[in-house]
Amino acid sequence: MPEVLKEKEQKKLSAKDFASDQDIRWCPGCGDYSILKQVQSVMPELGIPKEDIVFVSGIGCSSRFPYYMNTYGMHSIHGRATAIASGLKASRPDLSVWIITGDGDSLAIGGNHFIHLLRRNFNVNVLLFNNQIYGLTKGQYSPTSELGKKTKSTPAGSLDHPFNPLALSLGADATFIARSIDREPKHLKEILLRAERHQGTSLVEIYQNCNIFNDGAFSTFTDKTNKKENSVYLEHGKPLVFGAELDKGIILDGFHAKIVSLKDDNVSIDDLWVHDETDRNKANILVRFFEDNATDADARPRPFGIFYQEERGTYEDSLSQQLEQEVELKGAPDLNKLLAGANTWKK
Amino acid sequence: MPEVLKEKEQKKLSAKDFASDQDIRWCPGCGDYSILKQVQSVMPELGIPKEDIVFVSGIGCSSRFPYYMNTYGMHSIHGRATAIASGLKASRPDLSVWIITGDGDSLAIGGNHFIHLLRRNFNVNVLLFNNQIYGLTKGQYSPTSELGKKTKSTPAGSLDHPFNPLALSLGADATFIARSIDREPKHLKEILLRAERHQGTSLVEIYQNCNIFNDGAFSTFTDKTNKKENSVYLEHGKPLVFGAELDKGIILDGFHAKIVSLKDDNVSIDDLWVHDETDRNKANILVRFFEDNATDADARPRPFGIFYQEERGTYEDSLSQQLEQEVELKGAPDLNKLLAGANTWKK
Amino acid sequence: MTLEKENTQVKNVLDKVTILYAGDSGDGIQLIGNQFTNNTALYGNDLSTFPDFPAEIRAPLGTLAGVSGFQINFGNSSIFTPGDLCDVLVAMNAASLKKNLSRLKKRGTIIVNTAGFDKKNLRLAGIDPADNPLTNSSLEGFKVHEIDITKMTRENLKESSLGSKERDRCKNMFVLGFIYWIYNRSLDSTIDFLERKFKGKQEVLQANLKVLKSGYHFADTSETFSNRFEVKPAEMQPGKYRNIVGNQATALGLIAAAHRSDMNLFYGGYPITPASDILHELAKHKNFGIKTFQAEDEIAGVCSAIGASFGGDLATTASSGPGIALKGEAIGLAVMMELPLVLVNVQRGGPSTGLPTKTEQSDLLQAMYGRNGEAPMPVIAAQSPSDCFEMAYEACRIAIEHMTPVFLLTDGYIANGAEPWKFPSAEALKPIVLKVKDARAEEDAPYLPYKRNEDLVREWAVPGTAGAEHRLGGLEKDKETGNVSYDPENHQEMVKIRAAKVNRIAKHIPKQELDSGTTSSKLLILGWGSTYGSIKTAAKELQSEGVDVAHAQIRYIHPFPENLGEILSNFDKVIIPELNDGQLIKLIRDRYLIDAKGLNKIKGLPFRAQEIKEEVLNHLK
Amino acid sequence: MTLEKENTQVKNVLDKVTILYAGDSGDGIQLIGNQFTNNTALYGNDLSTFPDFPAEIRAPLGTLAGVSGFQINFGNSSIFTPGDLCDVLVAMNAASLKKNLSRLKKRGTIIVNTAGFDKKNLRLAGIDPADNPLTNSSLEGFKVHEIDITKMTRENLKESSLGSKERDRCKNMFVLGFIYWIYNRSLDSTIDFLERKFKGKQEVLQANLKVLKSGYHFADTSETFSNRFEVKPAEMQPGKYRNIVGNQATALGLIAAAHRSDMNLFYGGYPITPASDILHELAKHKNFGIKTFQAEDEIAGVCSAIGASFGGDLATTASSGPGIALKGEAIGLAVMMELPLVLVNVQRGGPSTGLPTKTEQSDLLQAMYGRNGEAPMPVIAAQSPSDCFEMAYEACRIAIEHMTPVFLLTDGYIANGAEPWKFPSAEALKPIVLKVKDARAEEDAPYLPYKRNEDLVREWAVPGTAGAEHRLGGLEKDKETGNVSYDPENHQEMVKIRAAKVNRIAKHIPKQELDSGTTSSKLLILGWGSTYGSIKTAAKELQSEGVDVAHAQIRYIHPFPENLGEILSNFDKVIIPELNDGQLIKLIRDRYLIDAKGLNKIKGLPFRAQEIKEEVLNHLK
Ligand SMILES: Cc1ncc(C[n+]2csc(CCOP(=O)(O)OP(=O)(O)O)c2C)c(N)n1
Ligand SMILES: Cc1ncc(C[n+]2csc(CCOP(=O)(O)OP(=O)(O)O)c2C)c(N)n1
Ligand code: SF4
Ligand code: SF4
Ligand SMILES: [Mg+2]
Ligand SMILES: [Mg+2]
Repeated sequence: MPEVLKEKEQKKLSAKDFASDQDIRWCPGCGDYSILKQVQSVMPELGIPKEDIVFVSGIGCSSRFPYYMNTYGMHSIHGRATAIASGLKASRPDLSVWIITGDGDSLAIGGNHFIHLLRRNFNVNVLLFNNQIYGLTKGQYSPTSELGKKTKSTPAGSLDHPFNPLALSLGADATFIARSIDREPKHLKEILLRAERHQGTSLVEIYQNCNIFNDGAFSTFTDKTNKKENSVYLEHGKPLVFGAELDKGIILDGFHAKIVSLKDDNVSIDDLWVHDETDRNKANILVRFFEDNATDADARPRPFGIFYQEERGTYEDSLSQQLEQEVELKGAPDLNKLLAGANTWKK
Repeated sequence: MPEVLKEKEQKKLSAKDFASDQDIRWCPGCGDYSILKQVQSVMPELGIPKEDIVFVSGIGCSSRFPYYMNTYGMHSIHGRATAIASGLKASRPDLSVWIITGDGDSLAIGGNHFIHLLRRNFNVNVLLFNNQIYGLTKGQYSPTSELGKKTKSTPAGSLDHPFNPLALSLGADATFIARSIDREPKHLKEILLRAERHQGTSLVEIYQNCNIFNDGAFSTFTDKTNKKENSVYLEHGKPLVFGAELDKGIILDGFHAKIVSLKDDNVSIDDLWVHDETDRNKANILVRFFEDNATDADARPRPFGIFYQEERGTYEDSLSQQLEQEVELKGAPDLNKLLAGANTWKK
Repeated sequence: MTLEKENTQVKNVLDKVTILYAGDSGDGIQLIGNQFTNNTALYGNDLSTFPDFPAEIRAPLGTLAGVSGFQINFGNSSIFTPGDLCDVLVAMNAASLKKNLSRLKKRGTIIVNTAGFDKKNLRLAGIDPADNPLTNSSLEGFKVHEIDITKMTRENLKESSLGSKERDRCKNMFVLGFIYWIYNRSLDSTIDFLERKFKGKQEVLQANLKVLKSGYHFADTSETFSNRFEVKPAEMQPGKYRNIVGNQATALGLIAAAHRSDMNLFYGGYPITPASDILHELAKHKNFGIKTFQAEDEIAGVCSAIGASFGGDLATTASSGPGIALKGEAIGLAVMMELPLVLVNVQRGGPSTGLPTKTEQSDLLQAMYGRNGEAPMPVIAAQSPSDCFEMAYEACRIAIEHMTPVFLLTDGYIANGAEPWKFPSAEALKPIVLKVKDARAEEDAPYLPYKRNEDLVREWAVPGTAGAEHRLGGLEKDKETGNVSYDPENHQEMVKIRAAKVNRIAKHIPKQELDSGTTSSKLLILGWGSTYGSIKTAAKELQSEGVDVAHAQIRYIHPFPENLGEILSNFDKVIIPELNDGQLIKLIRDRYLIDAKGLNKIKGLPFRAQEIKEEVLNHLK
Repeated sequence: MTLEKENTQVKNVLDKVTILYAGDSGDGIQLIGNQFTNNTALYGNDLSTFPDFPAEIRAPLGTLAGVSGFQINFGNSSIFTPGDLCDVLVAMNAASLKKNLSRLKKRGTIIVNTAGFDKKNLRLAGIDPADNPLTNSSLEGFKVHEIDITKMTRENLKESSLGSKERDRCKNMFVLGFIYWIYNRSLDSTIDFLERKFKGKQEVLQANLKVLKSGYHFADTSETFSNRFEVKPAEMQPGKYRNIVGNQATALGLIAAAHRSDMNLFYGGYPITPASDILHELAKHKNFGIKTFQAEDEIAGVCSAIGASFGGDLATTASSGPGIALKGEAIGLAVMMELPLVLVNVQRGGPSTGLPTKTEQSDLLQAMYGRNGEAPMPVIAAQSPSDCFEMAYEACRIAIEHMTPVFLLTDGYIANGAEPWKFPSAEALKPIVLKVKDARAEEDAPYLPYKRNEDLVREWAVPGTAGAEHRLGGLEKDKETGNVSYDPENHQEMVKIRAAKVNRIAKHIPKQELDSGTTSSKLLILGWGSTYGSIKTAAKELQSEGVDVAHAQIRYIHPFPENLGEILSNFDKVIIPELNDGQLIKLIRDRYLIDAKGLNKIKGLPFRAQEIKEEVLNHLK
């Protein structure tokens, strides 16, 4: 790599500095706008010069994202942003690398690179725009669409059981797993900051409304009237409380999560499940909250926030260390010696 | 499909009937031999005519398997057996389909089809020969090799955190997850039978010794001297007991599994963790047994057996139902009507 | 600028007309394009269409990037292209006018929605408001009809309970009604359509009907138009016709082949523009027992099809360039295993993601050579929307009868374009000979899955067939047993056999014919695939102008028809127009060693007949 | 059968000798082949080798499928191939004799391990024990030396504490010692090697040394051999030499290019036969800062390399046919983004999985056309093991200087073969001009990443460069800003520019030269890549026999050297030998319209010079 790492003059940047000159091409009303705005506004807070930031995406509506960021960027091919970012980060650990991907891009065609990125734990941020549909190709169901979904490609309803992206990520040994939503800008910004700070692959699933092909997929969590009844916001060390009047909580009864009313029942806030970001077993329960008894009367609220976080060395750090160790072991590189090999003769 | 489903004359078959005429080409001493033998010997017990059985594999030493079975078979391309089997099973639900794959084949190049097969839950059996190495290409580390592994491609040690295949499968919503080992033929046969009986995708991870490139990877679980101390065999409804003298057990303390001595400690067999195949949360703990504190003094034994099993409709059943429903809704197919469409005119 | 306000309503009879509907992608242009097309087809004209829309789902309102277009050419005699230049341009806003003006004929007619030329729209179109084309003199020479369609629509729907957005959405109906009147058409087909589409949504239905009729009546009463036109029905071969879009025809071809061969149809694929509609169409007809499998990616798409083929289904997949690239390895496996498989490539602009919504013919060499090793397979191409049916059917026939994967090439142009189709009856379909192995007795000699017939075709034994158990795979196989063979002689023989098997298909496909002209013409225009209509039009025009050219269109590319070399040998000059940088020409020059010349257009657009004519005339100078 | 027991130990001087070591894959044949090669190289002969082993890791003991072979041709003058037929065949068991006897010259020498001809071994080799070739008269005419090598080895190690398996494993050393004596060699290089290999394993080391020496002494004292031979050192260009294997040379070429251009080397790949050794070799030299990334599949391999290239590294990947097929889509992206990237295809027998351990040249058209859309990129090919260094270096140079992905084709034959190499000094390497954008000020005009120099090469700005922030991607891009552009004219222009950029590389590569013969020769043998040695040998032999032929070997295939057409125009007859069904010939016929004739061998094996000679003579009849 040519010498590009120099003393950077730190200059105060604003969100506007991170907006490129390109016209934005999403449908009016698309959830992508709000996410873009939050990302642009969080950038200055990272304190990273914009030339040291790279956005890499695959293909999909969401994957247009890099064009709108005035940083380095690549709008690559479908499903491969994760693999491209792996090589980029291995070669340039100094860069702040952000992967933008959709539910199709990351979990359909890109599923393999996705799980391998997570296990290798490159220090990158993955923003998974989950709109439970293929937007760009005009509305086929995706691996996160609910069973029985009627779309262009499944007029009689889809047949495949969907992935639970966070459960899959946990299974792939991800070290940072979070969920946010396009319509909660403050929360989203907070999670983005935490994601960048995490050393390792930060997976942020962002519920994103596709108002053209899957409008209202997440209205349960955005409609003013009842979103507070349907969502629980996780905070490390804090009890799981929710509801418009913060009058409901969740307790853990063995391995089973139960909703309790802080008003009526005989429980106090101290009895509630206290969120522990570092507990993988509990995270396993949290990520399946809405599956286990979604149809029950006591259907549990959807959790948002950081489900799980773990410290584990990053791939690029191990690589850098290994390269240094090899120099110690084998000596500084000497091309002439290498070309000559062990046995030479003269003619 | 041409008419091939006819009344089959049931004929008593033996293991030998399932051996093809091809010379076996594995290295002498390879764990694959024993697995082949168990598979051949379990076949007659299934009561399925051999022409209704198909073995599909990818590429790898293990993937040579179909050549040795006197059934229908396909030795396909690297990593794609799962995808091929999906199409086969969708088109021919009547067949008994077995997928043979290696840790590289299924979890490196084939990772994506692997997780999608599991979520879709086709009724097929996946035998994952895990030797924690790429055998056929002569010894590079695989996605299941331990961190720091020195191989031809990693003379200074590998840098990637390995997959936990069973954890990954759980994350991908598999409905049947089991582990066995080449050197426990009886156990292996039992698991194979259970796998075939399960309606849905049955994932069987089989520890398999590659005596050429990764000899002894599983000796902890095969060496006479201490295998019983290092393995626990799971049985539904039975307590987790192990040890050469069946004198150790496992209890569940909150979310933490602990080893107890049935001799010394103040615990009886009734206090032990009773295995429940249907409990996904407990399965999540079981699959990570050896990770959580492998270096601790109380390193837990490796579980073998069926970790988890769940009833969920299979993809091909839903598909067949949908096809029938569509006939009901839209009527029997009429090609002339279809070709004419809604608007025609005469000239 | 000429604003015609005369009172004469003469009914002029024309031979053919080209209309280009253009507007913002939210303006419902494709819908009225399709409505007008169906109406025109039912009316009995021959026609050809060309929809052209932006890559974005909803590109930014009012911008050049957001312009959606739909061109239709219809006439009283055979029509082969959507037309080079238009007689009429409908421009719903400033951007659509700016973008398309160059496609209008001299003295052509422009119908503009004046509401689309306000300051905001002009700015979005990148036009200085001081330079409004409606008020500066840039449109002089055209016949311009200015209508405030938006306002009229709103007026019409004053009473409606619909929201303002929904009301505005009806304005495309105004245009459609207006045009229907001009071309003397009945509204019935569209009224029918609206009634079906908005069943249960009375408010919306009524609004649309009202605006449609209002547009019609406005044309009648406002007297903005001096003339009413009529294009008489075309003389066409007698028979029953319908209108058909290319991708739909492809899907029907696959279904028909499955029906004719008594097989189940399996489709495994992954959505991609412009191929997705094949999947969508097939999924609509699941009552035909069609299994559509939306896979996790293209590799799984083709692999699932290979699995289904092994199981005995008629297995198919479709994609476009990038997806086809991913399938290469698996296609090689199908070549090796000699299983039937149909792969449709609806080509689009490349390389890489390229121009996803634009047309191109640049994947021919990929189809020929885009696999490792010597992996020959048949490649055929459709030449028009309705020909997609014929060639999809042929692809299946060849795949089944010759036990081989087959590539069918179409492209965005014909896949999205439409034309009238004299559809066949199920009974008239060419027979497809499917031979599948019967059960065998235990005592029989060992089964030999790679034994071949006189066409070098091996036998198909599917799982479930007792006594024919065998194993296939991607390693080289023994020429009879199919077992793995590393024998050097066997390998050479098998490579030659696989090639010869494909070459022998030449005996089972139609001979090449000249589409027009004679073998003693001075020059041959040799095309393949979707350039058919443009070349045919150019050739006919040239011939009628006394230029002695011939035209041949290749639909069977690998193998070439047996007599192609003989035909080519008659001509001193051969011109090969292609929507790529020269691909068929490479095959022709290599094979026949003739100094053919290329005419290459790589703009994401089909040829204009005029472009071909000019090139021919240059060569004959 | 002639069993020679004479007493004369004349030291015969020979010009060149071909030895084929053959045995079971467990017999350590490749190891002694490599030892003898190094020894021969150090001794000063010119040489060429051909290892040939089964696809299985340990194919079934004693069978034909399990035979491993290593052929070496060495001489006192230039050697270009491992030899057509052998002078000496070492056969460790019955199967290896059966499999290889046809490769022995008339009256050639056979050294057999009699222990490998017991009943079991005969049966495994498919020989009726009654028909033991050592006892029937089938070997008559050859010089056969029967030695019970197994027994001798065991005798030698009676005292050793090693297990019997480990003892038996030393028997290859007996053979090696035996041959060393015959060819009058010093044991030193192998003693050195063993000492390094078995450092810390004294028992094993001593056992090997003992058996090695015992073989040597046995040859001396047993007097089975009538003669001792010597092949004098070859006259070679003065300089320092080493022995090199092709894949190793490729790896070194990549490292050297990174060093010379002051870049970090990144390699992203997935193991596959026969390319894996490139990864293995690179991984050995991580002290050079080389980042080897074993990806989850080939797609991730090439994509990670694209990411690294975007980051500013010299990014490389290698694979073989099936893996290359998977990379096609991503390579198209690199073409579109115009980033440097080196792709090595170590070709093997195809199609599909094909013959993984056998050689072939059948991926040339895939390299040329195996991508969607018009995606031209440079393709070059190495012609010998040491040339892999040169061409890997060239691939990097072209990639960096012309901002393009580059294909380097080698194949299993030269990748695993070895030859002496007059290696360059680091200082003598051709310069590589790397121009990377410097930081720019905020005030500068907007950065234009797609502005080009006179060679149409765009500038490289890597992340971290202030003021040059830009976005790349797979959609068609504006010709200056690099932003997405759907403009038809821009697309055509960009397609043409990308093609022209690659074509202009012709100005920066060596002119084509005749390897031998003159432009007035009667016939040209035109080869590419690994057929070099065979063709050169054939041409030289023909010339020395008075047949007037010329030979040219193409290493730069796309673009061709500027003067290639001119050279070809001199010849009435052009023969193109290829290890495929005719691929270069398609490019030549298409481009130059000459009626070149193919000579095609598709047996997983390199050409014998003899085969080429015969074909030439046929054509001159
Ligand atoms: C190789 C390849 N296959 C298919 C496509 C077509 N394609 C583009 S984006 C997409 C899916 C988009 O869905 P998602 O990733 O969820 O993104 P969204 O548009 O919903 O943001 C598909 C199928 C492609 N561009 N390339
Ligand atoms: C597309 C492709 N890439 C790579 C290879 C080379 N390859 C064959 S098998 C294999 C890995 C084998 O490992 P595993 O799946 O664990 O099987 P094992 O040999 O250990 O049984 C590789 C890398 C191939 N055949 N095809
Ligand atoms: S199609 Fe959906 S996801 Fe795509 S831009 Fe439009 S609203 Fe957003
Ligand atoms: S290399 Fe290993 S896995 Fe492969 S056959 Fe040999 S012992 Fe078995
Ligand atoms: Mg989506
Ligand atoms: Mg393995």
